[in-house]
Amino acid sequence: MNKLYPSAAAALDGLLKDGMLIAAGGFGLCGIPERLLDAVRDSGVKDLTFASNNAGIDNEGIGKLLRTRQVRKMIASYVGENKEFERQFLAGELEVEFSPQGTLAERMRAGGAGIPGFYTRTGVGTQVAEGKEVKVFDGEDYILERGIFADLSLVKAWKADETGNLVFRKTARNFNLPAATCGKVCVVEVEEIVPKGSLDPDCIHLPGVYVQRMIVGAPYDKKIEFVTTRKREAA
Amino acid sequence: MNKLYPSAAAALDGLLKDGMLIAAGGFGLCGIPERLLDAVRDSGVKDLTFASNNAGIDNEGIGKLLRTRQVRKMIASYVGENKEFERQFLAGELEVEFSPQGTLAERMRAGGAGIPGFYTRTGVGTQVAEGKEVKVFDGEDYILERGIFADLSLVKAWKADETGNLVFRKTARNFNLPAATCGKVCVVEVEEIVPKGSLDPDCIHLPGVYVQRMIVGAPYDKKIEFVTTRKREAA
Amino acid sequence: MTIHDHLAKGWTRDQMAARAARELQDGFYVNLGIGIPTLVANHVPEGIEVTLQSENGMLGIGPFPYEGEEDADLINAGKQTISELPHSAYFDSAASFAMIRGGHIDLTVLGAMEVAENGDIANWMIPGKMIKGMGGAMDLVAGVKKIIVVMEHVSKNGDPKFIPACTLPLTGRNVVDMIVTDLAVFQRPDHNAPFKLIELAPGVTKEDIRQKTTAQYIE
Amino acid sequence: MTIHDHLAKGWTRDQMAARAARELQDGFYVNLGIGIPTLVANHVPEGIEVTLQSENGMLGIGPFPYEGEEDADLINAGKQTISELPHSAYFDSAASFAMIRGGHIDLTVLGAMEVAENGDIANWMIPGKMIKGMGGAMDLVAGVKKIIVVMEHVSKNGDPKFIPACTLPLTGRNVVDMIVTDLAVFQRPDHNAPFKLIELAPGVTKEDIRQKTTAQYIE
Repeated sequence: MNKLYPSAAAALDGLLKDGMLIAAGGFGLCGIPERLLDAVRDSGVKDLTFASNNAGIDNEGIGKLLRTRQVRKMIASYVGENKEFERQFLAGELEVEFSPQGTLAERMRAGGAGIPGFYTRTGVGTQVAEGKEVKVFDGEDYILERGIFADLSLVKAWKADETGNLVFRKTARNFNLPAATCGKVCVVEVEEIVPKGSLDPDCIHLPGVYVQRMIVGAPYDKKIEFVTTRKREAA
Repeated sequence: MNKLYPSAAAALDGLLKDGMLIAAGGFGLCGIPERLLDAVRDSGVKDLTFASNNAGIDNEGIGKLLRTRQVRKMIASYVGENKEFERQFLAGELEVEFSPQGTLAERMRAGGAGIPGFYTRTGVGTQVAEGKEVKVFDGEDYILERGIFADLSLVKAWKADETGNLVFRKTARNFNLPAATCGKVCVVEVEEIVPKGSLDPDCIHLPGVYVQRMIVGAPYDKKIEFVTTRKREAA
Repeated sequence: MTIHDHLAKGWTRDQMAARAARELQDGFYVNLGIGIPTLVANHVPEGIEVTLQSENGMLGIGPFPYEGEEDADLINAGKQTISELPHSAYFDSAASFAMIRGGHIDLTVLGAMEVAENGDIANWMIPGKMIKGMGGAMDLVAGVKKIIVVMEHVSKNGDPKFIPACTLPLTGRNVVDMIVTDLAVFQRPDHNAPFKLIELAPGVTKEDIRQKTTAQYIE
Repeated sequence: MTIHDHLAKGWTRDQMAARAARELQDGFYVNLGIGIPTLVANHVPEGIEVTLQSENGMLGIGPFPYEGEEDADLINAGKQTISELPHSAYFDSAASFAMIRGGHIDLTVLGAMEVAENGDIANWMIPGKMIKGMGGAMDLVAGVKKIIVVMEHVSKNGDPKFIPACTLPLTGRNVVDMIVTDLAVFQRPDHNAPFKLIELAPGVTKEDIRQKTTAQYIE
């Protein structure tokens, strides 16, 4: 069972259709599946809904698909730093469902775990609760949030072995892990494929069962939104 | 902030009271917090409810506390291989709430994650569904299961650093991780405390925020319920 | 193998396991129950690679360890010592059942006391007897993509086990996809369809099956 | 530091952060919001160790990296480059918010546009303006054990920000435990109690606070 594909386009072949729901990993520009997003753009598929914490920035990540008008709806927690997004949103061309960041992450995990709904205190008494069932547990209000069941997951990982066991790097793990679990099919781009047996079985972040297709996306030129540094003290 | 205690008794000091709910890790005899369970027994605390996948065997793990009649109720998925359990249960001296294994694990995780309830397909149409709310999502029935919010978590891990970051070993991870998250206080026994900086930050199974107190329980004489082996082929 | 296996017509336990193993496909992730289902691992068809999941938190179960290499921290859901493979991965119980409940496991093979014609299964308790608990069985039948039951066609008393409606408390409602007994194989394409008799063990006739089955099925 | 800080009586931004930092206790796990709250990290009292959590998946945030050592895979929730500590741990977003929602974080410090006398907070949107989203703010105020708001006492227009009821869409209902402004500190022991004025910035009088506050509070 070969999971490795020669290119992003090949890995997405047969998986894309207009109007589909895609769950994508990444936080800001950290750990976004950039090769796969580029290939989605190049495919021309449209009317997409993305469940993703952010919508990229103007010409990065999902931002590229906004520019080409392939996105109809975003399910996200934060969409700042994105002028094109703002323009389309204010013009009513783009639908947005705001989901609190933790609720969004849990909705993806729930979808992946076969849980169609769960109760949370997050958002009680706010706009987020509008239209949602409220239930009282032990005297406190909670709202019902729904699991996200996506058609496709797009994920960026650090290393994978040939069976699709994944390891992420530092804070690039973020939404990639829950997003990977909630799609009918999960396609992953990695920096490196390592031989079977070179990953520590106690340290697999996401077992290969979740991964159907992979590509090596290296070399990466990783972008940073806000470079913040300190000066070295003189020796 | 020192989390390390000199003994199991010291680590549990002030935390035990009659009638409390304890979530305990382990699967069968694999990864059970044996030093801590012994100390709970020695404390004489009673009317305990345990949320634990199993109830130990006759003279191991929670089995020891059954013998001393300190357990009033078990929330478990499987209680076989335990004669004293059977005797007390049939005599009506012990209350048992059967929770499917995956539901039990998720209930612990939910409790730890501030989720008072979630819907699952597991158990629909069975005795497990009795008295539980049924809700239809996309034409399918699901039942509402409740998060477990324990007074105390008892957990066995492999290694910890001084800040309580935990690493488990092989299948001894099992219920230890979700159980650790769902208690108001979590006490952990480990095989080894390693210096800060010797664990890989990408490979911490449970961050120290969940751990309030620790002991080193080594040396361990780990028990095996069913030894199964194969013969070496002749060279 | 019991004496019964040798004398009766129909399949032995190993042959039943082998028949179930024919449902395996390359790349499948599989969870095997205790008993005959465990034997399925010995009959994986050539050219096919499957990965075994153990619900206590492991993907990629290896064979039993060599004598002297048992590790108390490395057991399967039956609490037997096992070994690791190069691509094994460990995880916790909540993650394990997220995988199961979420439909990421392709196939499970498990035993049953009763299967009903509507796909209900009963395999966890007998009223009046000591209840040991359902373990992970309810989660598996509710979550795994395809459920194969492997069981003797009739009980020790000779009573049919594939019946119109379960008499024992259910493990799952309308979940079974395929039944492999010592005498025959029944299958259905989806959960709204009736079961169909698709295969007979050597020496077994359709009439034999009719006599030992009270469930409705398509012949 | 703005010119305003130097001319007006009351606390500077750094002093506000220092005041909030006095609420830190040894061993606390803390999440700091963007803006003034971030400055709290510079004022951790001596002898006290706290661990900073970043909701994008890290415990144990280190200082900004040295120039040239920035790592695109290592950022905080404000998307700034940070560094690692010996006891840092990484995890995914679902695990991160399980930690937050589950009440395992002791304290969060965050900014606000409005706080109401009943503990409601509004800090995520202004109707008619572009909505950027709530990010993790709703999760934090709903899940963290103690919520400290650090904000200017009045808006740029001079309007009170600690008011009888929020006029802006809420981030959380009845969640705030303490308010540190440039002029004063308010606190309440639990979510059923009213806020109490417990401290005045140098040169500020109770009368100043009365004039700039429309919320009811105990003096």
